[in-house]
Amino acid sequence: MLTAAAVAHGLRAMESVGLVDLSSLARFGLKGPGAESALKLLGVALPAEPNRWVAVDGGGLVARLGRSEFLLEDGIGGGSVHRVRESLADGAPGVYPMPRQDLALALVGSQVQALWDQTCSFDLREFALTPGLVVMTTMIGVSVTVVQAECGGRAGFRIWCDGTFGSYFFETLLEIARELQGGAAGICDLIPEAQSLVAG
Amino acid sequence: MIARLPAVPHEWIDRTKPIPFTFEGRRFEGLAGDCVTSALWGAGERLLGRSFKYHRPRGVLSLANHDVNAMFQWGPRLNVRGDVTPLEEDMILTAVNTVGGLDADRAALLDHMGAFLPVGFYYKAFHKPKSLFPRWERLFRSTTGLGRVDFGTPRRPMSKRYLHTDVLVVGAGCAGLCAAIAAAESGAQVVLVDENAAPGGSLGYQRGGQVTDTALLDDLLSRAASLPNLDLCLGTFAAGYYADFWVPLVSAMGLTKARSRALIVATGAQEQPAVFRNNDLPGVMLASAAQRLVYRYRVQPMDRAVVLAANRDGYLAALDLAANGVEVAAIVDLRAEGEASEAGAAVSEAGIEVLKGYCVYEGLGGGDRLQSAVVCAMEANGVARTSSSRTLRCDGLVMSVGWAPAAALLYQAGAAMRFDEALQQFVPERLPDGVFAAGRVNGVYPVAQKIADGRFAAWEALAHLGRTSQTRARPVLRDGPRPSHAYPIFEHPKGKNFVDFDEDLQLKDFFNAAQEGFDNIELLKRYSTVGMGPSQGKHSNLNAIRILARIRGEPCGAVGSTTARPLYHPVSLGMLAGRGFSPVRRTPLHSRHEALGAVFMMAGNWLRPEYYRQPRKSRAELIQEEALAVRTAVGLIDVGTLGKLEVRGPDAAKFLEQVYAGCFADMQVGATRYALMVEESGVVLDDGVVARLAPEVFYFTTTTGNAPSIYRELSRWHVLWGLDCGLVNLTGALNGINVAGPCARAVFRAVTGMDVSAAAFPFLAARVGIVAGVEVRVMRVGFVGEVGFEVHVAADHAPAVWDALLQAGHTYGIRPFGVEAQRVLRLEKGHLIVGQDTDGLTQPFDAGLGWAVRMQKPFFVGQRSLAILKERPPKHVLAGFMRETREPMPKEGHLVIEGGAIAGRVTSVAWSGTLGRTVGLAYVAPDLAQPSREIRIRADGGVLLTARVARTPFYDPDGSRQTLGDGEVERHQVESGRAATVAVER
Amino acid sequence: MKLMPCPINGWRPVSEFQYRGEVREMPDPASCTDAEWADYVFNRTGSPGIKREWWCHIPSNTWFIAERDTAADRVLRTWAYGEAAQ
Amino acid sequence: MPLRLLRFAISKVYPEPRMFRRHGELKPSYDAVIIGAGGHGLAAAYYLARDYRMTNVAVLDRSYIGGGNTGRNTAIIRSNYLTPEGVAFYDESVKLWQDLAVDFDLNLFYSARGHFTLAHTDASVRTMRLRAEVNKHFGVESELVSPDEIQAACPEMDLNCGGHTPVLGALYHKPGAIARHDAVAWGYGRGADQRGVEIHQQTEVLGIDVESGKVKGVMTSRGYIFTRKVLSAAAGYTPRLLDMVGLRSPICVHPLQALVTEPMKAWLDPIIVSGSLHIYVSQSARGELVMGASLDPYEVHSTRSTLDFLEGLAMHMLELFPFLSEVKANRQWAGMADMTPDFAPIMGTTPVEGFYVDAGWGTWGFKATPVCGKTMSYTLANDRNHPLITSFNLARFANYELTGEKGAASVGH
Repeated sequence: MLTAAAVAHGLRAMESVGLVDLSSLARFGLKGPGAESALKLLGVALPAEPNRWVAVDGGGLVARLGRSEFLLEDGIGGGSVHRVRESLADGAPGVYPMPRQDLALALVGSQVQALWDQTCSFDLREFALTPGLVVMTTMIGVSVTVVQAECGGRAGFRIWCDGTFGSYFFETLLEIARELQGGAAGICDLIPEAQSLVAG
Repeated sequence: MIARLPAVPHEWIDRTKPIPFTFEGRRFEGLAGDCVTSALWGAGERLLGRSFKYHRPRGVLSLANHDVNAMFQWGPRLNVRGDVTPLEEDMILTAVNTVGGLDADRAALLDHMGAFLPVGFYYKAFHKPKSLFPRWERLFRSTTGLGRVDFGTPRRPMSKRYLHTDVLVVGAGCAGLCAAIAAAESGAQVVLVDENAAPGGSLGYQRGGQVTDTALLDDLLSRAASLPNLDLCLGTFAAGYYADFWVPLVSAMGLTKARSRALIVATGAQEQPAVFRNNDLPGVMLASAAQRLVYRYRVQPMDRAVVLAANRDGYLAALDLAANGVEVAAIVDLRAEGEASEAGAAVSEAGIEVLKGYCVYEGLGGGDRLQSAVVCAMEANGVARTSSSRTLRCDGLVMSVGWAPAAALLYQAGAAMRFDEALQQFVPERLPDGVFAAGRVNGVYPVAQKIADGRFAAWEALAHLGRTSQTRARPVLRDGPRPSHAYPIFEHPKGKNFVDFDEDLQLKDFFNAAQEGFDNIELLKRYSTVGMGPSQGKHSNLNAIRILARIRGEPCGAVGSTTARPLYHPVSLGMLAGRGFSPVRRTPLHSRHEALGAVFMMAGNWLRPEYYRQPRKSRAELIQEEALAVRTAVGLIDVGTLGKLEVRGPDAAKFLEQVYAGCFADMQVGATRYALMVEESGVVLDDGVVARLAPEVFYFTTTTGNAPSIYRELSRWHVLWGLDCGLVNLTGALNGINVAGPCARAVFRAVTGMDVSAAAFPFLAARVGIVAGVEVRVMRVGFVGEVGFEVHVAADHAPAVWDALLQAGHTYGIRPFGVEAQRVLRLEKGHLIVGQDTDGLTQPFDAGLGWAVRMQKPFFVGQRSLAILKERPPKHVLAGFMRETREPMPKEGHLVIEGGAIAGRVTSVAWSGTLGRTVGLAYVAPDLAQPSREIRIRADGGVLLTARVARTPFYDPDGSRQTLGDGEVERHQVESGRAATVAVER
Repeated sequence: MKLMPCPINGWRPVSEFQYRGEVREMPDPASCTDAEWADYVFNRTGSPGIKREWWCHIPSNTWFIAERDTAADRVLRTWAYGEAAQ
Repeated sequence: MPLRLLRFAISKVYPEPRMFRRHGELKPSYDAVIIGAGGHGLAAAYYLARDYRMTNVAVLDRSYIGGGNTGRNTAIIRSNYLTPEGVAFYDESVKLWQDLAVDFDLNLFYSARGHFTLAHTDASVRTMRLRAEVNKHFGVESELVSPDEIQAACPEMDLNCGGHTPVLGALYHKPGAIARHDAVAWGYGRGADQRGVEIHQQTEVLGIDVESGKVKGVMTSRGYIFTRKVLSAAAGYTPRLLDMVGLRSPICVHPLQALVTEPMKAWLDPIIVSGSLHIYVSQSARGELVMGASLDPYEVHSTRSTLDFLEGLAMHMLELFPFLSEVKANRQWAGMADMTPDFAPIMGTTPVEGFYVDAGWGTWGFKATPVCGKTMSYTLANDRNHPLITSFNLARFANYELTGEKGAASVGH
């Protein structure tokens, strides 16, 4: 049960820099020369170029990592991950499943740039120049995948990294976010619709 | 009330905010906006510090961040530069490098011993007799060094930042401002940095007596302010230029790493001192320093000044002083022709005497400050005619004899510099792509021309960025009057005419160094240490070059310049370090381990349980208990840090055959096999287990430490060979849990519906199934030598499986065990650990791993090298050894000694509670490797311990324990239980 | 910091990459002499020059070839192995 | 005040002669040509002249005396190596160091400070113990010491390293020393010069003339020289010289960077090295902290500096010495290190008759300067490898007989 205070805190954090842990969203990966056609057969909308992403119904996304690797993530409203996993979990010719166990973050708020400038050398202006850009780079010493995405109606970034770096990654960003009067926020602060899921 | 000159535009001080502070135990008051030096000078202090070698009194030199003789200790902050450090409330400052205080510096007597201490004197003495040098060195070390380190200094994390922009302009003087404005007006994103607290550079402090006329500066600043895409950063200096426009910007806020696409260097020039006797007396300063005092801080630098000039700037300085309450005794102009410009006229209008073709021969002091200057007419050859000397009373002497470009960034960017004889300064000859220079650093001095130069640099930068296509001709801008004198350097029989104020180097030191053969600019620098002080030669390199050129009878251009290394100004380690990010990996079971009292150790960047703490038990006891639990009942270990890879596809088997030394094509689905990887040179690289889960699906592990590099290297082979298969890294996605021990099967059966009977799930089999309701991969492997089930499960479900196993094992006395217990257990089995029992040169045949190499295969990485090595008798081989007793125990790294010579080394050793023996592995000469042969190990204290070579495995040689059927469990449990108790009692 | 252009991911600081040395032709293990093989395994082209090298962009695990002037540390071009140079 | 300094006060003219003569033209031929006027090359020339009376020798350098790695290293001297051949070799070097200043009558500021190589993992504790044992076996003063003993020698150090990678022990090497690196080259140069050797600076070797497997002469930027013996002692330039005589080697050149801080009052006596943190530090007689880190990660043939070196070094320094955060870095520079696969040098004769190498010194050549001079002069004079260097021969790679230093070298200083 969410207390009003908790919500208020989360919302306050998101005004500056809000760190939202979205690891619990359904997620799946595929790679290989056959991955693209296999996903198309399943009617999954795909980005045409390498290192681009597209939004899908239910608030999820499909990101193309490099040329022939794909990351699928459902939104709160569900998506195609379950279906794809069901049919491709054991692979197919030229299709290699990649079960994912990421730390998945949303970064929102007016001070995101300030946090970004302390933690990653990548030039954020690139996202403006290339809509739908997917960036694989390093952040505070950890390999990450980053996209600029609207999260719960707020401009922000989505970041994925190897789950085993999770607590180091989250705690370090949180420390910096707090210095910027930001902090952690719950998924429900970001996406009120999630309330029902949490409650139920 | 603090006495300052009347207010003028663009002064830096805030007269409403007095700031109290303490210097050398005395209370002072300055103003907000003051630097430490201006506050002290304004309060009438003239003695600000002592010099490095002779401890001579020193005052203001440049006020431009190279007054390293006015350097202070402020609590934990050392070597605080008074000329650039803003004054702060209640600062408590003392001069560095004094013995017993600034005024009564006992070390000052060194000043009278100069004759004994010529350049490089320390190379000439103190080394004979050898035995005495350490004492001399202690003496030197006690006298050298500047500030003092405070061991209590806190380590405060200072964030570092990244910054991206189109154009970076360094230096917000006239040229820099014009460049930045022009670039920004075209729409480019521009960052303009200046190390000063206010922009304007010489426009602010060089006013030629027009005290209130700052129209140009006002105009430039308002235009700059009106441009939203022009970001002006003050109190910020560029510490260096690194490849691809990577420029660290340093401010009180910390370090910002800027990346631009074009760089405009408008860093100006540093005024250079004249060299004459006592040119270091407090009161002697650069003209620009006096002007900075006057216009920035409104401090009247002196009452009566002599101006030593060799350019128009000197006349402007004289006018500035005269207009600000200073009586100018005379302008001493090194040039016979004097100053033709309007400044010359203005000076004579102001009734200031000008001595043309004169030089300052020496300064005369008293009470640690300048009192008068001896000036002489000069011969045509530039030598002082001492017969015609005049002594001018003065408490200040300002030097305006020339400039040196602040070109460090240009040098670091790879610019080729040329010495321009007309200008008497180095100017850029060839600049690298995207790097541009403007203003004085570019050899351009008159204001109107600096404006044009700045604009042109901006246009060049825009063209480089592709923001303009029109072409322009470079305006001719270096035709102004010569700003620098060719040789403002004057000999004096009594010396003390200083060239380098950091290092106390006098003119004669250079002649002496050259006489000894150090007549190459780099050798001269290394021998004399010119330019090696904290200011990095900002005021000494150019004069050093001039002197050497004179000695060699060559032009300065032929002498060349020393390379300008980063950093431009010193930067604190704290700023460079920033927060210091060091990533740590944790397995999904980390919180479980914490709850169980794990003591963690680093394994690569992973945190792994070393063992599990329990009250009133020692580390050694607990490790033995954990090991015994595995032997007698059942244990549980998190092996989630292992590299976990998967290869799928028609060529999957072929791929493994080529990267590993063993054979895999013939594996049955559902089987596992040990896998050994070697480098192309045949050296053992890594090992693990391969499981065939389907005809075209192999799941395999690597060692913890090598996981990332092995995955990367296999990916490279995959790209190179182009085989039809895919390599997937599951290291983070899956976690491994190994349940092992005579009761392991019983425990495992309790959490799964799989048929785990010895018949259905034999040793070395691999299965996919459901455990604790979760899909898993299970391998029957035996690293620790008992019945073992290694469960690999999706990371997010690992805790559930761990909990289920612990719970199911409760009745069997299950214990989680850590890395240390595992090391003991594997050693009892004689299993080696790559990296511990092998090193960077071990090949499989030395390590007894020949059985894992299949030479008959068509190809695998390293095969050809192994074919060569196989034919050689090994120099040493890995052998097992045993000792009956526990103490004294040899240690890993101890030597095997035979006939007084080194015959091997111990790589692993441990006490086996189960066997009641010390067991170990050692590399020994092949002839020693006969079972039951005695070897001697030199242990701590040099004692030789006897051990007996033994076959491995030490424990359960026939491997029956790993294959125990259900029925046998209890019996074995009891037996090994008894063995264990016996062992512990010994 | 030095920048390296990954043919797939674009310009990144060189700290995001792993260097794996010069691209070298492996002699046929079956037919080459021991000396030829040892030369392949140990010896390198040590002099400065324009070399073709293996580099890997770590965050995306992308291996590619870089043509680099090892005297000036200047990258001339990069391309994915087995593809045409860009 | 030593009497030796009196003469400076009393004599009217400065009483010091040139350390190295100026030479006009090169002679048409020399008995031997040494390429590289750094410590190694000049030491070889010095001992050739002193011990073998070979004085018709030219030392050539494209730049100036000691301008290469001799003047760029961090001047650490030790002999606590891992392999018997390594220990014996470096121990001889350390012995030679002791008396060098007196031999030269030039103060090298040779200062035995004690040398700690910190171990942060049990793996490095094992290696340190092995090194200590091998050293002791050969009579070299080394021992594995506990954190308490380290703390006693350097009370200021944070052995906990701010939480991560705590120090578990160290290899302590009492004779570990530092010296004034430039002076070493000058001392050898002056000694060689006084004995008749010609040192030609700003003289670049453009080619080496080999005829039917034998050295015949050297083409330089200042003309051709006939000679039958050429010694390559040019560190990072070695591969280019090997190309000139058609030899291949495993040498790869990587920059090695260093840093000094502003001077501060003396506080750090020992030399501290940490393989795990990739740092080494000592305090010079001037009061500066002289620091370095590990090699740059990829091949570059220039002495450019990088910012990431500064950042990494500072971060790790503050893990060991958190109180240094206000100390300011003053100047950084780099040298070109010629690395070999087994972290051991390549020395001695080569398949080309009359062509000798002293190379592959990677990051630890300075400490070996005297013994390299000794052994290479012997090798040149007798056209036979000195017993101490036989295991460092170029042929070892073709024979798969690499030396065992590799196990030990994490930071090779």
